[in-house]
Amino acid sequence: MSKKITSILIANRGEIALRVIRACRDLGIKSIAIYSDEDIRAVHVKRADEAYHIGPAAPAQSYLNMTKIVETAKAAGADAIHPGYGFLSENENFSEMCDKNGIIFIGPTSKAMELTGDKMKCKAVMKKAKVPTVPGSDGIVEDMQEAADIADEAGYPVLLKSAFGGGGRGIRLANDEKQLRQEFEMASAESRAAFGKAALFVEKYLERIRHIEFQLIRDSHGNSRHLFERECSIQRRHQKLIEMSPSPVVDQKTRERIGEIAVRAVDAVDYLNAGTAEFLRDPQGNFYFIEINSRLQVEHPVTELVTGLDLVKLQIGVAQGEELTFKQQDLKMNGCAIECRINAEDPFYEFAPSTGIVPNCNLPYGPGIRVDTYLYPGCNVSGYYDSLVAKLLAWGRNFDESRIRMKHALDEFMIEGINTTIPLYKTIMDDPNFIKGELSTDYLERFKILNKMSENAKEAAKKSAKAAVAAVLLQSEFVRKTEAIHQSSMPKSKWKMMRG
Amino acid sequence: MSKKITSILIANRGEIALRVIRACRDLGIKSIAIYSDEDIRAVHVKRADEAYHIGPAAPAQSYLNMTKIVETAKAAGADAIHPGYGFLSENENFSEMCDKNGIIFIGPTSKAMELTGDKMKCKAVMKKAKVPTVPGSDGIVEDMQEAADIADEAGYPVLLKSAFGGGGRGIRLANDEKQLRQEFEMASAESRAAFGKAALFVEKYLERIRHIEFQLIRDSHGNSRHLFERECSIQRRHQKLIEMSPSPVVDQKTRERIGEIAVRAVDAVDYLNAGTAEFLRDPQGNFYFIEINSRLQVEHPVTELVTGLDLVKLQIGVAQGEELTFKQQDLKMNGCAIECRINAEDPFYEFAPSTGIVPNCNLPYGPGIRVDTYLYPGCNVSGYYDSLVAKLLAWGRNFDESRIRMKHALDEFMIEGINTTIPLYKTIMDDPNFIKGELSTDYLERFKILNKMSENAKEAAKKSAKAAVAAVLLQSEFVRKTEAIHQSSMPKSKWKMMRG
Amino acid sequence: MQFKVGDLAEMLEGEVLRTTDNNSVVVKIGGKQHTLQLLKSGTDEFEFLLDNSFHHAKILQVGTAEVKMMIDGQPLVVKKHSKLTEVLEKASAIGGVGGGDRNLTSQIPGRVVNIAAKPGTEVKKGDVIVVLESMKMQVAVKAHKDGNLKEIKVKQGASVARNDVLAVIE
Amino acid sequence: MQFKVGDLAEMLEGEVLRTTDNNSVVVKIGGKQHTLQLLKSGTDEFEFLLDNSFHHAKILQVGTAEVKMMIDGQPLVVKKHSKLTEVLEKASAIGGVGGGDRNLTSQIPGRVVNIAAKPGTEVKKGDVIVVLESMKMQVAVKAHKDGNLKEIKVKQGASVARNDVLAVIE
Repeated sequence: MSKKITSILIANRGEIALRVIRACRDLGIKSIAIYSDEDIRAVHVKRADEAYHIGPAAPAQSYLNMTKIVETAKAAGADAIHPGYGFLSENENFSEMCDKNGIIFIGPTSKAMELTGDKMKCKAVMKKAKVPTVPGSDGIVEDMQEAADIADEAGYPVLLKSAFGGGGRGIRLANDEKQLRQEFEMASAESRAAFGKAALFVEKYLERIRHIEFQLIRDSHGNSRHLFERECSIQRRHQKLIEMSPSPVVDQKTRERIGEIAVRAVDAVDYLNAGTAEFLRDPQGNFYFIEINSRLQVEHPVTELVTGLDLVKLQIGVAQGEELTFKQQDLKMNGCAIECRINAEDPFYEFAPSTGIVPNCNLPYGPGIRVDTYLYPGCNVSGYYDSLVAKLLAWGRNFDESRIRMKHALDEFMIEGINTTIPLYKTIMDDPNFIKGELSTDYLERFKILNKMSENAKEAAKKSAKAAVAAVLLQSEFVRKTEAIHQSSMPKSKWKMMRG
Repeated sequence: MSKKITSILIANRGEIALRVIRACRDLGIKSIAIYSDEDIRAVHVKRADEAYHIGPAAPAQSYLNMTKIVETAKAAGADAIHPGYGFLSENENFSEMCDKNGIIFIGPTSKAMELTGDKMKCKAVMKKAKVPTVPGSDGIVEDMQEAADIADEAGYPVLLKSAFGGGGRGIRLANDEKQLRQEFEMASAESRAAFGKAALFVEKYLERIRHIEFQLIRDSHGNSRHLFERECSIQRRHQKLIEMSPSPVVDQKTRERIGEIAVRAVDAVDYLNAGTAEFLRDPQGNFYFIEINSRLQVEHPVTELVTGLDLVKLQIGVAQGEELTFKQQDLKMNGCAIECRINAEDPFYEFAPSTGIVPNCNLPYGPGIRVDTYLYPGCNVSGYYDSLVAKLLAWGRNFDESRIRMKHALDEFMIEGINTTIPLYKTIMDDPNFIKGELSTDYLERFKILNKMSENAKEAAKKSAKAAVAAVLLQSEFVRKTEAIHQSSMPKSKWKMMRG
Repeated sequence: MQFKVGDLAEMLEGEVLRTTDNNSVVVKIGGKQHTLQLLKSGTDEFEFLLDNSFHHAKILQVGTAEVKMMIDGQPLVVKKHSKLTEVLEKASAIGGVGGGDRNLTSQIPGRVVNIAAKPGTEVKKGDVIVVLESMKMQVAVKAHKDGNLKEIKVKQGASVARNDVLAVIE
Repeated sequence: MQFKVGDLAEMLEGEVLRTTDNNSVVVKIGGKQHTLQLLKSGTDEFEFLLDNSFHHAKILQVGTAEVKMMIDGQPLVVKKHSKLTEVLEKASAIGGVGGGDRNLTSQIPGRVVNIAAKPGTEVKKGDVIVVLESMKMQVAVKAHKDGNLKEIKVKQGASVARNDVLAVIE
């Protein structure tokens, strides 16, 4: 494990592949990209030192094809594989396959990954390590009495969940014991009817929760550090849209307290490399561990901006057996960073996917602005892969400075040819609840943000009305003049085609 | 002076106009741009809230036309004028004219500007304030005896300079008193022959000097802060090319010591707003004040990256009478920043100016990278104005991290259609002397950097040789196929025009 | 001519008064005269200063009655208003003419992952007919009206483009 | 064909072996066979993978004997080598033919700020003939050879483009 890495195959695409390529370059490591048929003109192919074709567009046959990727890594002479996020990043079989083939997997061991991937097992380990988890039963409850005892301990309201349910189905809310009895009977009957047996468990119902996570890094010598928190409460369909650090509700004392718990969590599973401990926070300020994400996260640049650290470079260092060079107390939080995930989705039309060629784009820049993206003029936004096309980040000395910089960077960000979530974020940056830090995972619905966005769009149309009419007049005038010239065969046009 | 500014006219163009526009936007202030005939399609015209035409391309008739600019400011209802750097930024008459017309000039008072603009007067004030200046005579020496006394005090070698000389002419070096006598006689005779009288002064000859400056800000309540140093020793023809902070030869103790002197310097001239105290540093570690630059400097982003402050926002705050909110001890230096000035000049051909349309360009981005530029695909690089087209900055936790990020950002920075100084900077980033921090104002000549650059270009050609031949083969094949298609009138080409 | 901009209630009157040599155009919009300073002018892209402020227009589609554009980064439809368009709008408000109304089209490009309804059956507006997948998201395409599902035009696994007809409802 | 790349001493042999349907071209360069995977191909711009590495070529000028290009951001001249070019090179090395040699041309665009020499006088190689200004820099244009300054083709204050003839020296 203490072999110096000289070349890395990046088993991913899009902005994260480019991000890893940059880190490789900075470390003097050869970067090796892979690409599907769909991605031959993608930016990661152009920027890597080498690029290998690995299969058709469909992920199963390319970016998820473990055998092909390991073969390619061996043929190209790669010392290590960086999985990015998504695809094979949390696949313990892949990590193991790398291991068996003498390739360093830049991420946790397959053993740690297996444990963090099993929520029930992981929860049990955490309880043993005194990491607070969401109160409730450890597994399936035997009968109504056990359910009532657990509910008493956890405190009402509680949720009654069917082990066979999923996606919100089979979940029942109980505000007191009487209601719990009613619901328990009905749920048991329902479950027996559908699946032949009742398998229910009890969990405390958390309302108005925030999603707050701690970035962690742990080396092969057992040193663990937390790199502070990220607030990721603004979500849609359980997917994060906006992340920031610090969280408006985490003060230095809480940061240290929960940070220590997060460190305990990764120590408990003998974790390796970068990872994230995710917590729910209720309005009373209680934190409940929910899971460890055993990979580099999409939102890692938020942490990079407030710590000054380069997480991908750290990952590579840890993977080649280096010891972390900083102690917990060496780390200082500097200012505030916000990230908006620019997705190729239409926020005015139920976030429908939007794909195709981007004929032109303009990336924002300026003080405090960072963009991680695979976009370039002429690039293809493919329907085969996920909708994240860019991550826009703004750093400021405080929340307000970063928020205002973000707002104006969103104004500057121009992406032609596809719809994106930019209009949504513009609305959020100006929303008084966001400004007050009044966040929760139901933020979008709670404050009717989509309605506000539509109103803002109408306001914008009002402001642009004159210019829009002017454009129509110019367009028809241009056509008229062009036709007149064609008809009269005049050699020269006063309305020359100007290149601006 | 304590009027809240709601709109600012920016009496400048190029990247600095865009920089001020961004600061205005972030503060909710209306930005008003001005433009010459040459600049109608310039980016500052597009990004400002309003833009006014002020005259023909030649600066004297547009960006230097004080009356026209003040008239435009009044017509547009501007509360204040930001002069940027260059043009009217250090013109005390312009500052005064703004004052008389009830417009806030964002910069020092005309009185302070007049004083800092007169080197001899300023030197006298500094001596009184115990700010160390270059040892030598305070003015013209009377006779040989005075010259010898001053030389004794300053220490040999000394320079004998003619008050009528300029641009290096009439400067004589003396290593001891004997040589001084000889040179004094010859120089006196020469001067009498040419100008009718001898007017010589004596100054200590400083060898292998570094150019190190301190950023300062002073509010209207008399609070002064220094924002640490910038090392600007890499120059060509006395123009800075690369700046960085911290300087490799300034430790915390020296920083505090010289910083205090710099504060004393701006206090001595009752300075207002942002300014820079410039020093020379000899190899023995002595600092000599040379002048105050009474404006925002080109290289101000270097300081922004290591302090986290937004200098233009600070300038606007000070101009509307606000008190600085931070004490000297609140400021911490964070990491290292390097700036390369990307000039439209051909470093392979005596830095000849290179102008014209830039059909395409690719701005670098990624962790720690910032670009301030007026470039966009299709923009015009005009011969009427100076050659700075972009400032590329790289921040890192330490010098090496910022240096390596700079190196790769330079690789990524593509500017078509014109020559730039990018190849020079690529060579410097890899130069062992630069890496060691072995800097001086004669750095380029001393380490034969231009020769190294040419060698690097040859090396690059060698590496690209195969690809170049491949490109020639593709090109001739493309022409052959296209012709074949035209001749046979085939409707479809296998070699379709691909848009990448 | 009268123009209706986006959803705005008021109409805007607009006309070109004259064009000059130095790339400027004098127009009258909403009763006020303005000089447009042209920065860029082409078949589908215009850049100009209006009242000293910069605007960028990308013309996406020009019809006889409306122009679709991106103005300063925002999508906007400008309708050319006339007696004819009024008549047409009333007609379409009453209930559509021609076959366009029968077709259920795809609003997004994607792959068909599920056919959720049977041809020949009665469907209600809002019933899921086809499920598409794009960008790892599943998007249900729902019936746009009540009626008989005459035909499903796509097969499971097929790729569809935006505006492709997925099914016919009568 | 033999190619001379930039200032490199060695020649490189290069030829196209075959082109395939899926935008790839098999070539032989320096005795080794390579498959070029084309990403972009047009009259003046090519993007391709060579030995799994990306290259971008922008063709600036195509002559019968040489091609000027930007390859991966670096300017480079590739000469097509043949007996004819050898002969031409030798001839030009001896001392130029035709009138091109009489003309003193401007290497940069700029404005004439000073005429530093008098027509009819003898000048030496390196003497300043004209001073141009561009980007606030003064650039001296010096005589390219000894001779008689026959004519100065520009006036003080005039704008000149790159490669404009400034003076004639015979």
